[in-house]
Amino acid sequence: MNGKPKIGVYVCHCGTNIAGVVDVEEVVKFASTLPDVVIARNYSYMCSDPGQALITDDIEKLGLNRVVVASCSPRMHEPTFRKTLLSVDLNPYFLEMANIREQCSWVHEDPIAATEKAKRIVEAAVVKARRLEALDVKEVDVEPSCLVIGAGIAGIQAALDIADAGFKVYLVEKNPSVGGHMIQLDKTFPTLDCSACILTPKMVDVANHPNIELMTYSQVEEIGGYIGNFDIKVRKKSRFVDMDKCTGCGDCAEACRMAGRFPNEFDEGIGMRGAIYLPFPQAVPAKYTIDKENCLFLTKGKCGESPKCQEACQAKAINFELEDEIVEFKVGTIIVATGYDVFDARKKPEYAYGVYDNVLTALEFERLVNASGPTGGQIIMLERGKKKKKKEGEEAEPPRVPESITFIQCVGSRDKSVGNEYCSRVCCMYTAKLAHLVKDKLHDCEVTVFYMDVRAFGKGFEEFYDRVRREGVRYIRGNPSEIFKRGDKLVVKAEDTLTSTPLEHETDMVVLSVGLVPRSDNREIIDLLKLSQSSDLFYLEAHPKLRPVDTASDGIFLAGVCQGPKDIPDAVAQAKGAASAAMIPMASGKVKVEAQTSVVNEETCRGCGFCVQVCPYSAIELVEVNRMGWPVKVARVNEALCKGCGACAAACLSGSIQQRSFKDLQLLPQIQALGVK
Amino acid sequence: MAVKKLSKDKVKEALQELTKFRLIAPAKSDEVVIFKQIENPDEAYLEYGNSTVPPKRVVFPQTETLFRFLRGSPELKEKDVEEEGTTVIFGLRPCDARAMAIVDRLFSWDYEDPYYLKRRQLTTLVGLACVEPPSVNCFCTSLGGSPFGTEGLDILLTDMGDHYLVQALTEKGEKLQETLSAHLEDAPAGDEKKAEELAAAAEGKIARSINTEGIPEKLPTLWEHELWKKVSAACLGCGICTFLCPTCHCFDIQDEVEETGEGRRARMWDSCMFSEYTLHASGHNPRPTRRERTRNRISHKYSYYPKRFEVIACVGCGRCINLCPVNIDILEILEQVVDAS
Amino acid sequence: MAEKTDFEPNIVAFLCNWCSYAGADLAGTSRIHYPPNVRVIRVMCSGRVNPLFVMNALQQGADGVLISGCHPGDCHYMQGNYYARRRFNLMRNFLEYLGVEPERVRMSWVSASEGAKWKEVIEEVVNGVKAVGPMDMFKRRQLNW
Amino acid sequence: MVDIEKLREIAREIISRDDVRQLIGYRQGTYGFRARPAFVTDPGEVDKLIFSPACVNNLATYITLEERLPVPRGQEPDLRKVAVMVKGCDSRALVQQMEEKAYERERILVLGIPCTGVVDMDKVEKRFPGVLARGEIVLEGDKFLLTYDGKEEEVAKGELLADKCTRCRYPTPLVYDQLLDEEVARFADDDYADVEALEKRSAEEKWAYWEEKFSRCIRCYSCRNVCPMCYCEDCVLDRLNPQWMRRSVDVSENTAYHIARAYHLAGRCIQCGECQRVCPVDIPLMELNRKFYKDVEELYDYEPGTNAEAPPLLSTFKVDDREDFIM
Repeated sequence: MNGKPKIGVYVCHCGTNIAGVVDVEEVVKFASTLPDVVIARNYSYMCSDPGQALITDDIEKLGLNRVVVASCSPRMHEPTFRKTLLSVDLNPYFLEMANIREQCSWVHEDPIAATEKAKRIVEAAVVKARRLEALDVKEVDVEPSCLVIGAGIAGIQAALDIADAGFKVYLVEKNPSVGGHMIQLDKTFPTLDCSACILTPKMVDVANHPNIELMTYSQVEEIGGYIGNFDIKVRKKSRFVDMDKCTGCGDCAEACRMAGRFPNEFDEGIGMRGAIYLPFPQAVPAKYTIDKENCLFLTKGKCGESPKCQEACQAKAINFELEDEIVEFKVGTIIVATGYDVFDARKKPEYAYGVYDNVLTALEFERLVNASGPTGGQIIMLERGKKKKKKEGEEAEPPRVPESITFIQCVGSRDKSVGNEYCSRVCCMYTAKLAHLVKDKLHDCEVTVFYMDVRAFGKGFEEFYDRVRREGVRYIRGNPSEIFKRGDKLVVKAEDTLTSTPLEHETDMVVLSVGLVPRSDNREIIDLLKLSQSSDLFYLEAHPKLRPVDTASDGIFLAGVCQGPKDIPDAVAQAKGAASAAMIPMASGKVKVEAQTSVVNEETCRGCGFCVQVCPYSAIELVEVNRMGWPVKVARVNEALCKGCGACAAACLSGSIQQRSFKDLQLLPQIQALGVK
Repeated sequence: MAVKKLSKDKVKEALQELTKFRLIAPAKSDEVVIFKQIENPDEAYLEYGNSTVPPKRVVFPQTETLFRFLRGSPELKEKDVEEEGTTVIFGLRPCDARAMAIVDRLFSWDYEDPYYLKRRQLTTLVGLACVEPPSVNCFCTSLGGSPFGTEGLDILLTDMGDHYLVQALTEKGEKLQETLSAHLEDAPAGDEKKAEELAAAAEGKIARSINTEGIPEKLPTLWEHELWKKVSAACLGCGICTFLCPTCHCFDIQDEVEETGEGRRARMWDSCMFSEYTLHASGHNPRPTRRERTRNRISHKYSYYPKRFEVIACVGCGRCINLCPVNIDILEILEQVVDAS
Repeated sequence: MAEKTDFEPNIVAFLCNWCSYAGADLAGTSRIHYPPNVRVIRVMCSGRVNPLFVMNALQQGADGVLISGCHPGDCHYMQGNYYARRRFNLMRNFLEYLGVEPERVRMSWVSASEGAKWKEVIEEVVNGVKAVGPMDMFKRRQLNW
Repeated sequence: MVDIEKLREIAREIISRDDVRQLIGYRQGTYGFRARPAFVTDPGEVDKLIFSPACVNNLATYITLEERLPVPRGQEPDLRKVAVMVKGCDSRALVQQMEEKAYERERILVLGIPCTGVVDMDKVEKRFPGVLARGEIVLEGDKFLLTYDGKEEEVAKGELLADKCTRCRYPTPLVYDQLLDEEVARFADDDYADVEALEKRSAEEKWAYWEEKFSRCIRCYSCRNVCPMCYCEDCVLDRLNPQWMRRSVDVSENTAYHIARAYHLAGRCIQCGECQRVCPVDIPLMELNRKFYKDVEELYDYEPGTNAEAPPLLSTFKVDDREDFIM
């Protein structure tokens, strides 16, 4: 199809835009002397219908198989002239443009110099055109379904939007229940809506939606393929409870010999649970789960005479034989909504978190003030780890109520010493909210907030912050240096930086306003999807301004905090954005893939993997091939993933991987043409 | 032919005289001695053992334009060697001169190579006898040469201490001697005899040797012998042994064309030790490994060449032994050939 | 290498399609005038540019070479300009070590909105190369006998 | 010092194994003080194996140099291990080769030689010219002891030591299955004095220096072929289409060759110095490689051939890589 080159060169006057400075006749004369040039012409407006007709006529009558248009920027009219070629069945990639307007006639005044430069530009285009190859423009079909990973608020919202639009959604959640971090929260700032009240209806919706297949207590194990055709493998971990039979009555949990022995993750370890449990009353699905690390029967093979839970379950739902189930399916798009972890306050040892019982993280405090939490919403002093030692029949002392509570902001945010330079965006406001909740419940409690800056930038934020201060919460500007104990009291050592006064602040309870950090298991998803990370280690979007929900890989989108800290409305907005972005290819049913992709010469490839490492799209993999009887590894490009940047071609030492239309053998002659003389 | 003497303090003026020709002499840069065109007599370095790169490249350049062309045009512009003018290679070793005499047979064989032969015709060789063998790996005497050998030379110089004994050997040599007559004096009586003694002593100092008898006939019988695998195992496939060999003469012809269509056809040294040397366009290579390539190098020198030209294409200069990065030693290979059964 | 007043250097520039080429186009659309000494090769990304292209251009007659890409963080392909930055820093230092003046091997970040910066870059490169004169170190002599 | 008997005993054991195809070591050379590579496939051959400061070659090259002939139909390729003796510097070539996935770790069996330095054979032969009979070199404390023609001579270590050894940071191999001697503590470090001296010169002086060197090049490709990191199936510098540089030997093409060769080793050269050792016309190739090496270390805190798990230097980046050179 490539054939011996027969090139037509078409030099455009563009009215006087080009011809006013560049001697077009002279350029045409010069072009006609270049190798393989069969015809060189000029015309007032090449992009006009008669101009394009000149080209198509020549292609048909002279049998041209390469076309050079010397006119404006290819960024302007390359698509136009590609179509011109296509209209007479010439492969559109046999076009090369010479930009003699934007980068020549419009920027140079001297006609002689401009004409000379125009000739060089045309020559470079001709020598490249001689070596152009026909490329295929490929389309792939898109499976009308989406995988959403993570069922926090972002994942739930995205799943609902897509399902409502009529596409199938597979919603995969690692934990036994959907809801994510949002369902742990008490109230939301600044409106003080009850978090559970606004979220539970959506949780129920995802479980019941006919287009959503919800997989909780499940993990994505393998992802292959590319946009339109991802192959997914999910492991549904065994709960040892038959989901169809379990009625969620809770008899089993009460019966469990280990009831109340283990910290409940949902309550951030403040509350306790047994080996069989429902993380929280509104959990969706409302099905019990056996924790196989702690279940006596599963760890020791023995639980008294027989497992108590099994005895208690009237529905006969408990089955210790149940195994993990592997589910495989295909999707066209993927939304990653894996959320975040809170900063591990132990990394700031000066705050003595984990040393003193009443130094809490804000998320623990959320559970403490939450009406559905372990204390029923009562704010009391904690005596951690003592519960287990309580002897039978011993009278519990009445809980002590803190007389003063101190919040410390920016724990693990804006802090280079722990490697987190960024602002977590939610701490200022949730601190204000929690301070308000304290004041609401314990009017006389003295509430102090240590802060660096208060960032109240969102809708209604500044007003809320103001309100909280008016309620008597004391804000001290300063970053505490140490927390220690003096008698019964915790002492926060700090400097009030507004007055430059060192101070030691006594308090009963300290709440650390911990920041949001990438999940500790981020790596799993990165490895599965080959996502990139930004410098803060959250997942990297394709463009910080214009493609905030896309990733470098087509068909994979980001929603919620996994891309960077954000509050609930922002997470929801991004989820809706991701959902609509994912629906575009699903609705159209087809996507075009880049034609100017990379291609490997497997004969010379040495399989070093430099290209694999360099590719931002994970479009290249090493595969084993048989080279004259020897097993060797060579690079192979997945053309559906390749975006045609060419970084691989520059990384390859043996020139074995090349970018179509920008091959070394196409660019080196251009360099020569521009360099000589 | 009158025997003359060139006093050492007159060497520079003699060289100055010769710069009216294209004068090539050994020159030292860093520790490397290479023959190059000399404009200034101070550049010449005659106190050398042997040059790293043999002077063959003066008559057989590493890259040589044959003709120029314009693509699509029938006209060619041939290289005119005559333009290079009369050339004098001053101070080359007898083995390297003898090598030229051996290679002459190839270039004037079935096709008379105009470029090479013209250049040879324009060139006068002024040799410098090896009073001391330049290296422990010299073995010229095994191949019919000698530290004082004269084959291929036009003049032989012998270092007599404070002067060189100048012996013209050919008509060309006499002519050159004539040119230099202003700088020459009559040789002291007894110099010739003394030179003969020096020659005998020098031959005695050649430490390595090989009896080549029967090798040309035996080599083809060892085609599949296991010795080739063994002697080539360490070979890196580089071009040192062949490029630095005074008798190796393989070349490749390539066209170098600009995008404008202007181009030249040039020949350049090639090496049978390179993997692309016999690589076919199909991808097939009849000499796929260093085993076949090593076998070819030895066979070409010690079998094919003597069969065709009645002389072994090796002068025993020892360069390939001295400079091989992995100590592949042609004498060891030949000994194995002799011993092989 | 004496400075010659009438010396008009020849500069070969590699521009990424999305930022620098667009920036150069914008200079045109804005009719910002600059010296005609720079000839452009368009690539999709600065990450495509093999540093050996620099060597090749200098050998083939360019007096200077410019590589221009998107500002860090703005690469259309996310990372290409970072790879280019590493490769060029090394190549530029190396060429300087051989005696190629650093004025001849330049790199810039020019975004699609920086038409004015493009002009400044060109002027700086052209003036820099003018100051060091024609590149005649290892330039390929055409058709040597 | 490596106990030769122990070396041979270990070698005999290794080569007797069913899963080992070949052992690459050293043996006495054909004359003078030279040593050369030895390829052992049979237990009967192990008695020729030696190790001494004359064992200059980097044998890691041979792991990737060996040609693979087409496997005849119906036969299986011989994928048994290759055992190789390596000094500290040589071992880094193995590490770098594995970083580049040239082969799997299981494919090789590494006999590590903690190295106290090797000689520069040019220096030896200049000091002891005309030695034909096979001689021996051993290191005794800070002196080399040379035995030849019934004579014994002592030379201060520094006088004969190869330059690369005076900058060696890794005398003990970084990868091995068996170590043939006690580990050797680092006895030298690299201050890049040679590179810095050249960096300080003017552009004119630099080019005058290199032009002279490059014009000597005869393009024998020994520097490339000996290099353990140059193991492409088909070197891009040999190719005709596209042709990066012409075959013509002149200062322009030679310079292009040397730039391309050195650049291809940027972040890959492991400083074994073999290229410079083998160059017949004494081009200081390591001064080229070391410029990259120095910059790579200073700019990117990267030392090739020290970590097989590291991502290749030019296939990775840091967001805050230096860019003060960018307009």
